[in-house]
Amino acid sequence: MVMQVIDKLFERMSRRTAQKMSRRNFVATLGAALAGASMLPVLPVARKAQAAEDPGVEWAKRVGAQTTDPKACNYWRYCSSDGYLCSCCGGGPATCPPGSTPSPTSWVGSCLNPDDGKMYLIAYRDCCGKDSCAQCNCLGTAGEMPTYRPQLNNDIIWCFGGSSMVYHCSSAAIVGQV
Amino acid sequence: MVMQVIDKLFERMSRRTAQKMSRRNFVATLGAALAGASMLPVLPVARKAQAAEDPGVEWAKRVGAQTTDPKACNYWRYCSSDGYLCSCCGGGPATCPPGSTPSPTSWVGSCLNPDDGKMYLIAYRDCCGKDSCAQCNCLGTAGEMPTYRPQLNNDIIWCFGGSSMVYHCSSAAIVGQV
Amino acid sequence: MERAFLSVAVAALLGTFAAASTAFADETKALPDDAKLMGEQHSIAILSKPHPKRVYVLEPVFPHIVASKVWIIEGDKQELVGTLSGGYLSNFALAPDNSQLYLFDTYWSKGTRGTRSDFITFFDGQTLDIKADVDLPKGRFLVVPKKQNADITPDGRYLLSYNLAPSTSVSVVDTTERKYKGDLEIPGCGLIFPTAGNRLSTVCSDGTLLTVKWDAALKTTTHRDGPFFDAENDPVFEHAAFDKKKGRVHWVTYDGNIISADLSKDKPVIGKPWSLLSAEDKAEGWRPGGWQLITMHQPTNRIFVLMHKGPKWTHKQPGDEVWVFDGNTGKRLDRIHLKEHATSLAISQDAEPYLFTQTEKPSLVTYNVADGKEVGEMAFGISPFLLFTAGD
Amino acid sequence: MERAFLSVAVAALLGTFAAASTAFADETKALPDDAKLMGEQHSIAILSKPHPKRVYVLEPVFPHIVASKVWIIEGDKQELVGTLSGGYLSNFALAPDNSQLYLFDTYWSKGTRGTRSDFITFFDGQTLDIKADVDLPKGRFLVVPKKQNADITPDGRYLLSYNLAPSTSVSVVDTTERKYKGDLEIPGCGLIFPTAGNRLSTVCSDGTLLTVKWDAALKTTTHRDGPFFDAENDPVFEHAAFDKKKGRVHWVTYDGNIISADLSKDKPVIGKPWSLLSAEDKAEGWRPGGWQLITMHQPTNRIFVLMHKGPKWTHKQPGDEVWVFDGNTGKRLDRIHLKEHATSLAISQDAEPYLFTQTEKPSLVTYNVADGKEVGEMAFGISPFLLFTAGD
Repeated sequence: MVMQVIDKLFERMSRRTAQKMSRRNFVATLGAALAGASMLPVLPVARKAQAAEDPGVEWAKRVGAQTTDPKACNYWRYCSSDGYLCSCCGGGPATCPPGSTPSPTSWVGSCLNPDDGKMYLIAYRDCCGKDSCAQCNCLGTAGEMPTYRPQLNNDIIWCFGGSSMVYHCSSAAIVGQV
Repeated sequence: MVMQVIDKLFERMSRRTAQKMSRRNFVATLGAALAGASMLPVLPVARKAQAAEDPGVEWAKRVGAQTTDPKACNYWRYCSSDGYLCSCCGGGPATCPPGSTPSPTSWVGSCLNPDDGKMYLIAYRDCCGKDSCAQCNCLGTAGEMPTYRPQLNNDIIWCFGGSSMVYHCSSAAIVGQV
Repeated sequence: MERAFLSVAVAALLGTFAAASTAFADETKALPDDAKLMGEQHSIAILSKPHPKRVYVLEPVFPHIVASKVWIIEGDKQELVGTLSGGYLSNFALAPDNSQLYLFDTYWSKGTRGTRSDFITFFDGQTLDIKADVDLPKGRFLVVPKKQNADITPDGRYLLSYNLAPSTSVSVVDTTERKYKGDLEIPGCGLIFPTAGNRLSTVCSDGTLLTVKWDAALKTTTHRDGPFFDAENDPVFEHAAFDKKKGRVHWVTYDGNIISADLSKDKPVIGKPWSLLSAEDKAEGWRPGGWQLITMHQPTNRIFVLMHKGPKWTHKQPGDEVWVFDGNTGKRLDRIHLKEHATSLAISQDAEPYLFTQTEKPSLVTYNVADGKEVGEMAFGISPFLLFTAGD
Repeated sequence: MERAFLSVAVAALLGTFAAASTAFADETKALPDDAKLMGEQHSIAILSKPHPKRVYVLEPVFPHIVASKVWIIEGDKQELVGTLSGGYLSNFALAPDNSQLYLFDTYWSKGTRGTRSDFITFFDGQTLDIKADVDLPKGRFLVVPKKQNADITPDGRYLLSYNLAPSTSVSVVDTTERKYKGDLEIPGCGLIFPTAGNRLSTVCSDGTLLTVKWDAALKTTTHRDGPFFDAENDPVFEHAAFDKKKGRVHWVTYDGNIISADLSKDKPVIGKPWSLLSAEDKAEGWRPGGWQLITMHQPTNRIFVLMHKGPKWTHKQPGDEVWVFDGNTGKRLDRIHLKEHATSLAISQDAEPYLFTQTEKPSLVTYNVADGKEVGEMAFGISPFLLFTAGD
């Protein structure tokens, strides 16, 4: 219930802000916020692909994003992910490894699927409650901001609200197509 | 008081056993026990140098024992030491690093000082109470025995009787000349 | 505008944390009206049923030994499928059917200080969820991990944890009651070889073998076999080739002698020693060595030993080859040349076994026993020490 | 005989452990009658008095982040003289006179689970003995360690620990009373720059600077300076060149602009930004980057910044050079070419300063600022992150 209110708030803010800012500026700001940001809480925000300007697209080009190997740093969904990949630790892109628990808070990024050329909204939920899984350390800093802007910083342990503040790994579930 | 009784017991046993065993056999047994054994409790036992047979002498020759650098594995006192050298961690051959505490239990070895060619009795006391100091890992296995003979095994955490069973590093104090 | 927006966003965001402790966010609400919902659900993985080529690797994580780890590997796919977080110098055991995993553990409330606690953690073998922490009121033996310091009876009923604090005993925990039952005294002995639901054998410092049988009240009857190896000059390694279900064990000595024993009855039958080494092997300086240096393929009674060339007191030197022997005849069947020297080994207990070797790099290198060919190599951890396979 | 002897020995030995919990063994008793006693006493080391070239290195120990560590290094001798054991993502602070060391820490009673506790541990600066654990009832901000998330007032009176759980505040601990005093609310802000015994400034998400002054009851008065940097497009790094005693700070932005401020009064005086980069530097692609990427030599107001060539969003890339600037004039004074690229740096605050750099190998490489020559290199740890020097 609370989440739905927050979601509505974000949705409303997104639309209002998008109208008041130039679209490009808005997308750049949010895009920068989301791409490369890791271990961030729920930040559900509507985004449209804006090819040339979009950090997600930029990332996909730069790293040669692919859709076949979720254990590689350049797997397409990880455009905004930082940390140990759950896919390398017994989980998957949208699955926590056995015995770890997904944080109830997540952050959202928008990544380019190179197969269909479309942008997808990705929910990044950390898996918590075990010592670091220590495999496949993928660290990006595109759009990453200092901790005084916490929702854009990838050094923070984002296990808030879960059963444990011990970070295990990072996952990435598809939420929708934008 | 208890320690003195134990010491007397060991002393008496040593002498008695030395008489009943061949000297060579005795020295070999105890020598083997003490050389290369680490993290062992107090095993105060009289030993005489028995040049050719003695693991301490053998060790000194093999590693090129020296008396100038206590941070090197081949420093002469370490003939029976296994583990992280306290000398590399803020302590010394006979000194625990700041904030760690020497175990009240120790084991004893007999090492050759290459400068004077004499054998010295060395008391090995582990320093405990901090996470492993992680520097200068010197591991020997000469004379080392399985854990069902605990006093001769160098894998055991020998912090018994101290304030903590957390192993930090290994030290080596001169007790006497034999 | 941007600043105002972001301030509001941050405030909203921060408000979220406190409230969102139970519910998942429904991120689909954030999609624009024309977005297509994909509805991929977030989930928690569950391991498939245990199989012979699954390997459990115990790592004390030197030099950060307050944070032990278990890595669960699909040895046929070279894939990490899960981990367990442990404490200080944890031991590990598997239920006979692998339905449960156990960590014998020690923690201090403030990492390296504060209140010490010792207990066995019960994990579900597939979800890896923690089912129970069962106290070990007498503590545990703290040592670089070795398999036979903690084990489980072949029927899965009792967990056995060796202790030396300062007297030597075995703490007994009932897996069905999830309760500590008491300690079995084994004065002067160490290593646990459980061979029945109420019986274990243990190696003593004088070279004898003590067999202890207990009743429901933990009252014991003991039997001692006279020295079966030379504890002064040629001790048996701590790790042995052991088949607890058949009560069969092959000990190996520092000098490469094998002592086989049948522990399936209350009175063990201990065989005559035989050597792994021919005169030629000895001349070449071959010797067994490593950490978990020996194992067996239980269905065929084949013994696998890590071998290297070196003088006496190199018993912890990694092996360059694995030698394979017929446990019935003592005949050497094969020499497997290792790509990378290894400190520990384990084998799958199926008809077409794989050999798993832990290297110092560290990495896990897997070979097919049939042809000695490498199946694959995986890197994980800093200092993995022990390998466990399903049913071994 | 041997066997009998050893059995007795083991029994005696084992008996010893229980009894020997307080007394040291007097090994001299074991000497033969004709032995010469040497009487070397066993001792515990104590650090010499703090000096400017002592370096304290904070390591979160990735990926075993429940076991943080501090390494204390004599930077003039390239010598490790002590360590501190910490918990999960510890922060560290030094008393102004270095007589006390502080770890801001978090532990779980069972390593990664159980009861969480947050507290500041007080260590004596020379014995490294633990003097107190002072609870932080509101917890701590858990993040890869950064200096300005925990600090001490310039008079040494108050320890300040940033928190985000979920509201943003600063927990205040009195070092004389060894007691938690309360939290200062700093909504929407982060990073702690204490500039008096009862005052700090903090950077806010909208680019403003909030200055908070508190009284004995922790009642606050605040002052906010309007945006002094572009929080959307060119944020200031978290690490700054900071002289808390003089209340002087030089922030550096992602794009290489320096913003200097005088925080010595209740109302800060914030200077106009100036760039580290000439047109030529910009054309070559130079940019500040790293972790603890900037520091200052307080007596001379010289600024030291890690620099590399790279595009925007490479702000965490290690530096290949350290550029030295006059903090008064903005003039570049020197370029120190690093032997090995570095993520963090610190400088001794004496007249002939050394520059300490943390490499990714990892190692600590030390340079003499006077000639840019390497003084030495030391290797320790897995992932050291932050460097602290006496009086910095």
